[in-house]
Amino acid sequence: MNELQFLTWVRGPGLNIAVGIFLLGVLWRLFEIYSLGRKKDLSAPRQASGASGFHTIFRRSLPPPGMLKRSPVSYIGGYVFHIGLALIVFLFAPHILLIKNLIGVSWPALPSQFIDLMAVVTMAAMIVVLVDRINKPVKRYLSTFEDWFTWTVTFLPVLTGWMAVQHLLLPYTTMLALHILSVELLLVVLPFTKLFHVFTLFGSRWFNGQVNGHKGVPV
Amino acid sequence: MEHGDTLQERMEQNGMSRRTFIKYCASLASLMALPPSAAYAMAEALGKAKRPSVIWLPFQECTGCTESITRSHSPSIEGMIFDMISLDYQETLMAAAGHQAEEALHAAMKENYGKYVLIIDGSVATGLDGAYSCIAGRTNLESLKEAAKGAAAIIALGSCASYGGIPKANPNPTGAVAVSDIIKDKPIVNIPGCPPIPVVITGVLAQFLTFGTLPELDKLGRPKAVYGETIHDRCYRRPFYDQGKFAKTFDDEGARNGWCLFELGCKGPVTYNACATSKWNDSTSFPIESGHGCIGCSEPDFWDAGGFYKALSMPADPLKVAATAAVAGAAVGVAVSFANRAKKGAAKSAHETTTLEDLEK
Amino acid sequence: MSATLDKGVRVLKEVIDAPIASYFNSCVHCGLCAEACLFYTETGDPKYTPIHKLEPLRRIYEQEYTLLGRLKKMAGLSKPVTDAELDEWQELVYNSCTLCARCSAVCPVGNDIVYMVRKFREGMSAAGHAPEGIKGAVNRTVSIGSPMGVKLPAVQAQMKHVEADTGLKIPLDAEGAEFMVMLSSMEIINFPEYLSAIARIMHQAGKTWTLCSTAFEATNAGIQIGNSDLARVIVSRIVEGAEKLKVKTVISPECGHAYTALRWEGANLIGRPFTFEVKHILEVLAEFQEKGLLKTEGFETDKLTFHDPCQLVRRGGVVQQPRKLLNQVAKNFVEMPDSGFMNWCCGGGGGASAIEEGEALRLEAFKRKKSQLESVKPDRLVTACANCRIVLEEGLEHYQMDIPVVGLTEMIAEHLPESRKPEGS
Amino acid sequence: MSTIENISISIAGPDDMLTGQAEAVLTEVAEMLRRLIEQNIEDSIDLRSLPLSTVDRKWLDRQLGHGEVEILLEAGGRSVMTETAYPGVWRITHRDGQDRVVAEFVEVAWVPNIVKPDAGDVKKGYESLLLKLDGKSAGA
Repeated sequence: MNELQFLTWVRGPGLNIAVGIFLLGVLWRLFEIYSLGRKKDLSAPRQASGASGFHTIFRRSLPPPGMLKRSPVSYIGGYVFHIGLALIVFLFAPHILLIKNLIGVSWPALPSQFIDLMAVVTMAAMIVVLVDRINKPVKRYLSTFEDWFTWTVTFLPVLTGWMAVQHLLLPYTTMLALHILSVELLLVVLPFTKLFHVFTLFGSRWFNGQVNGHKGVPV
Repeated sequence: MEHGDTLQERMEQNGMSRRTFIKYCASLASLMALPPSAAYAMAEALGKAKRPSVIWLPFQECTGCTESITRSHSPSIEGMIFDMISLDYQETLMAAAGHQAEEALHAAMKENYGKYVLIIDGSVATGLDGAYSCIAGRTNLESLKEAAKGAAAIIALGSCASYGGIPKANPNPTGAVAVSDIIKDKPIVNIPGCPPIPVVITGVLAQFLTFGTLPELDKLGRPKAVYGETIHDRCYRRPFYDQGKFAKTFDDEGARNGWCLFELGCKGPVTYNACATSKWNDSTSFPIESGHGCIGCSEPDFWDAGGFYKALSMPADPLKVAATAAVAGAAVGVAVSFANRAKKGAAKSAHETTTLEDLEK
Repeated sequence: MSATLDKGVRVLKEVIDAPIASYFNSCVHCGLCAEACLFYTETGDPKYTPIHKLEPLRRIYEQEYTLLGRLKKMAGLSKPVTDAELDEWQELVYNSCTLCARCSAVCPVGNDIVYMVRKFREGMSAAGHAPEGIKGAVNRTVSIGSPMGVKLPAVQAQMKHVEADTGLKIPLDAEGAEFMVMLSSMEIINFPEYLSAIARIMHQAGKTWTLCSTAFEATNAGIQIGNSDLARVIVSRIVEGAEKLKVKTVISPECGHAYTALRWEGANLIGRPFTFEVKHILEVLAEFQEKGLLKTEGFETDKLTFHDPCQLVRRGGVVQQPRKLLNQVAKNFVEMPDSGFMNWCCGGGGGASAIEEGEALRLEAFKRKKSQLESVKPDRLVTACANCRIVLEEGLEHYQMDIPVVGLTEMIAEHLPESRKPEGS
Repeated sequence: MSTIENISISIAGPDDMLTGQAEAVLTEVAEMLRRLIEQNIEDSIDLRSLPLSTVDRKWLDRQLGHGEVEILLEAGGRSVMTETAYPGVWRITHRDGQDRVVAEFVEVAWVPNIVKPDAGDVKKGYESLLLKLDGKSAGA
């Protein structure tokens, strides 16, 4: 099993398996969660502008008043690495090409030098957030194995991707294969860990916003 | 063929002056990226060097590598090299045939036992104990083992000898393997490529004959000086790749503008070779420059690594799996939701209205 | 004496729904809810992290309603919820949570944690793990009719007293009145001025109103203990009273959870929409103000600030009304930091003030309100919830801060034209 | 506004841009000249192993200029050695039998080493000259 065979397997069957498990997991869990349903609220609603589940989905991305200064690392670190991940995944030329070959949609890319910088910034932010999870008493108290595991599973693709582009440590073939493998690991574990918040946070924010919007409170 | 005389004496017999010899050493030093002062050191060393014997054994090969070495773009050097070495056995080039050729081979092996360089061209068949490929009634497997015993160093020429080559492609009927799969106890230099770049062959031979050393090898046994960088790293079309400007078909506007061939299956990013710098056919061009993607011919198993025209970052086709997976996921999800609803219903029906007393334990 | 763990778990299995499932799957353990909860910020003890207060509920959800959870349970890999654990969690779910919903307002993935605590209390109470203080309040409310044991005669005595004082008739069981006014026992005992304020305001506005002999008590301890069955018993009295008297609007008094219980949970408890409207007294006053029916004269000149009762403002949606009303009677009204929708809790809501053993923790949590007041340094503190007033007074007294606490409705009543009393009395 | 598409790319092929390598070579030549003068060390630079573009080479030749001496060597192909404007600095180009450039150097030496005949060759030359003379005057 040399490098090219490893890369070929990872790009072919490996990816099929990962995407398969990913989709299976996502649909299974989405049904499992949202099929529990909820009782209709019979109380008379109060109308208030900007108070609805839909608004909350977007507004809750901003720090509520007074919260930013209470824990700036969580917010700023969170914004940097989430936006960083999004930029890297969706605006890097090879990624766009991969998506185009998968579903035929494509869009202009950012220059790869900018994406390299973005990768470094993203990794730095993730490390800062990790240190914060270790140092801050509340975060350490709440953290279970899953938190450390999901951090690693999210960090590896960025690291291996960046190293592949920079030709560091291993030849490009192997590093590219490791990068794809780490992405596959991420895809497989996502539906069964807290990473599933990628999907459920919209539902959660909508419920929260709807319950409070019903009472005329724009949360 | 007298073996005793030194290279210099041989050269003089051919009417070659000392200055020509120094000029030749200077150009050889430049080829191997050695400092110019080394030219004179080489002149001394080469001058006194005994003319080593070289044995060239062809196994399952297409003679592409032989063609390549005789096309070496500086024939004068190549000619000199052939003068330098005494090529005692090369079926295509030698005049002798049949028994005489065999006798010459065994004579050379016996006489220069432990000192000759063995060049292998083509992969070694191991199916049916090597019966798939024989010369003069003897399997390549046996000839290789026998020849390797007395070899000072082995040069596996081309992807066949280095990694098994096209004969090894799936289903590999002849059980073709690389030389390094058979011989484990001799220093082997792999010079992969299909065919390998001519100047690389002469360069490696020259270094072994002048300094008696083998070049530094990477973990696939390839000289690092030549196979240290990928084609992609040295490709002149790299700026187009960085900006995502890709040719979509071989005759579209992108292709005509010389855009990157990544989408047309170019394996440049994963292939280590010097084609992009030393180029082919007397530095005229190399595959990408002529508009076709690199097929990765210096990498092991490039023949089985998906189509030459399937782009590197294009996965096989996970969508085929996506549909079934999604349906399966939905099915599991629905099943669980029914189970949950049943459980919740049961809990609701078994509900006992809490009264004040019920608050006490 | 039949509260058992199984009953509690069964109730939880009943109330766990899609939102709770979505919330538990969204939590990324970021700890921001703790930064919004005064029980953590003032004590620094990570166990008060809001999402941690729901750990048993999370495990029940995982083991009962997820396929992997059920498989793990069958394989004996999951940690079942024990009675001892619920006992240990009582302090977290009741003493250190006033259902103030500040955590739900900040959670970045949108988890409505207070929604889950309210549901978790259903199981806790059914399993017999509710604090004695609240159990007593529920007991008295269900059996006697009010958490502080107030009966109709006491109300009638106060009515005579107010009639003598204001010269206005206090209607009782007057069918067809527009408003049905309710009182909380705190007001009946500690703040009788509220009833006379209502009488005078209604008189000036020329509105018909009435008290209801069978439903004069607004509070609902069933909501505080988190048990819908008992809450239904309590709220049905109000519904029957209102529908018997055919009133158009029921006014919830200056009380926090009473408003939430009737306005937002009432219809769901009795299982059908109300045939009448429910408004908080401040909503009614603000409407009078808009229609010009609320004429006042003179202004308070000393420095006032307003404490936002959580159940009324953040959880009730009555945000602007207190400001508008205050500005009509006060010249020097200053907002405290984090005022309005993100204001901090007084530390005694959601039944917490009824838990004796929770007092030390409450006073510790009160430091948050103390620092807010220290940055504003008001002469007087205005609020609109009787329970808040008591908790604030206790807290201010504990920290020797001389800031009188006043009810907003009373303050407005003092500025009604004919009954002008000397200022600042 | 200009998107990434229409930013014109002018591919300055490696052959038509001044890479700055030539300047480095020039400073190296100066250093070698100093060593020649002070310590009598002869040395040379192999131009083919440096990534010099044609523009670089032209620039370098222009800087080095021409001297008074031009040596033509016919041995296994033609070689031209010209003295540059700076005595002691020689510009050497070797060509093979097919007139292909096989080596290019800048040699800093009193006289290019290849020009000096080998002691052995001189001895052989002497002996063959003597033979020629013997032929004429039957030995001395």
